[in-house]
Amino acid sequence: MGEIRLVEVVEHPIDAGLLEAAVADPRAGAIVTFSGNVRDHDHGRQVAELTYEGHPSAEAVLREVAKEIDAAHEVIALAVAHRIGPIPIGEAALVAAVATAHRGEAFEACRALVDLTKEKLPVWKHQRFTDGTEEWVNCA
Amino acid sequence: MGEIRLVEVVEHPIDAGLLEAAVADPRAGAIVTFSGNVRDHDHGRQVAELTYEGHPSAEAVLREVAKEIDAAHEVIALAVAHRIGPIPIGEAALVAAVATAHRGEAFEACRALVDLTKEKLPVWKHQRFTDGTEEWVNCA
Amino acid sequence: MADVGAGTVQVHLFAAARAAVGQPMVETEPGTLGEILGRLEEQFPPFRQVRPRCSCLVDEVAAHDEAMQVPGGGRIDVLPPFSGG
Amino acid sequence: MADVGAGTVQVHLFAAARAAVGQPMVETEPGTLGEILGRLEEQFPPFRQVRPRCSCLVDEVAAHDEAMQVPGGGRIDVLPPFSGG
Repeated sequence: MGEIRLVEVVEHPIDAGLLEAAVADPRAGAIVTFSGNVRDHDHGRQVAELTYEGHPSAEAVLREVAKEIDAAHEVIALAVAHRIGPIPIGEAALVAAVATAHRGEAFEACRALVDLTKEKLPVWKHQRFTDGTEEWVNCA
Repeated sequence: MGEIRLVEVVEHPIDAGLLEAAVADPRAGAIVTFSGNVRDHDHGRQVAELTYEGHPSAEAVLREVAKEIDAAHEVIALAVAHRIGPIPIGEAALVAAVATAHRGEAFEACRALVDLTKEKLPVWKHQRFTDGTEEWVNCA
Repeated sequence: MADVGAGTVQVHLFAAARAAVGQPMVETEPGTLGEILGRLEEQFPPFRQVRPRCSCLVDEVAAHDEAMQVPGGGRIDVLPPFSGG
Repeated sequence: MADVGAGTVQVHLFAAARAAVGQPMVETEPGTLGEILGRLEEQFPPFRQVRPRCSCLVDEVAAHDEAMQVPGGGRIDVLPPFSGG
């Protein structure tokens, strides 16, 4: 079993370097970090403003997600954080970092961590576009 | 075509945050960063000291590798750096960062960039172990 | 915050569900989960579009059966499809 | 640095090849790539273990044919298998 070093749902900017530092380990040959950032466009529309809303259980769910990935992969250490509230264009909504002995495992475990977080985490993305329209993503 | 923002072979520590910042882009929804770090063990032996030697063409080859990955993937921006000389345990030998619109492409392009770099880059890893033995990796 | 009587059920609404109902919480009479959500659809017609896509928690546990009874003092969370990351 | 005559070939050795030969560069007479590497094997026996795993550049271009002539003033780079990352 690896170590789950940091699991957070926060309302402030996520420092990817902090998560990378959290998973650093002398046994680790590979660290893969994913940063999911707010884009300036979505399906051809210009995004003016983006906000994530989170359910009160979000951080507990994120911890379960982290445990599930740790159990399924050869992880040395992992860290994952999701931001809620308004997020400016270009800043990160989700950052995940995974340290493993070899690189293949790091890419696979990090991708699985991101995919499972997106599937299970009770958070919702609201976009307001420059053309005045708005949407709750996945619930249009 | 994406932008190749940073390609370097250096003799000092690599700052992964610098590569991540280099590929940041308002169009990017995903940034995947790989850090290949010096481990304290290899095939059961404790590593005491690790040094990379590079051929004078290394940086030019790394640039060709970056171009090939950019041409083969939907990349917005990429950056890649390899360190040579002695590297302390836990520090990075290779860092690659790739920004794309969506996450699948970022994981795939970053992994391809790392794999191709390992295949093509004329650099050599020398390990000295705590038991007094030493080796040129891949050339034992 | 509304005063929570022991006899009522709190329905907490999130994201698109909250937007459709126009408020984050509605207090209503006990009943089955299906009855309670049906009452919300009558009272807040925009909720009709959102409800079929939502999952529910009853007292913090995922509820898959709309025939489930929700007694007074119970809590329902209405969760639209997630869109994290 | 040795004085480079126009009539000699410089063989630059890296990593395990350099370690086997004991020096980073050897100057030798022109000949085919195969002849020159064979001469190094005779002169530096530990190079025999490493040579079969090495690739070569002749004047900075990958050389796949050991019958290739390397004239005076030419440069050979002997590259063991890479182990970057």
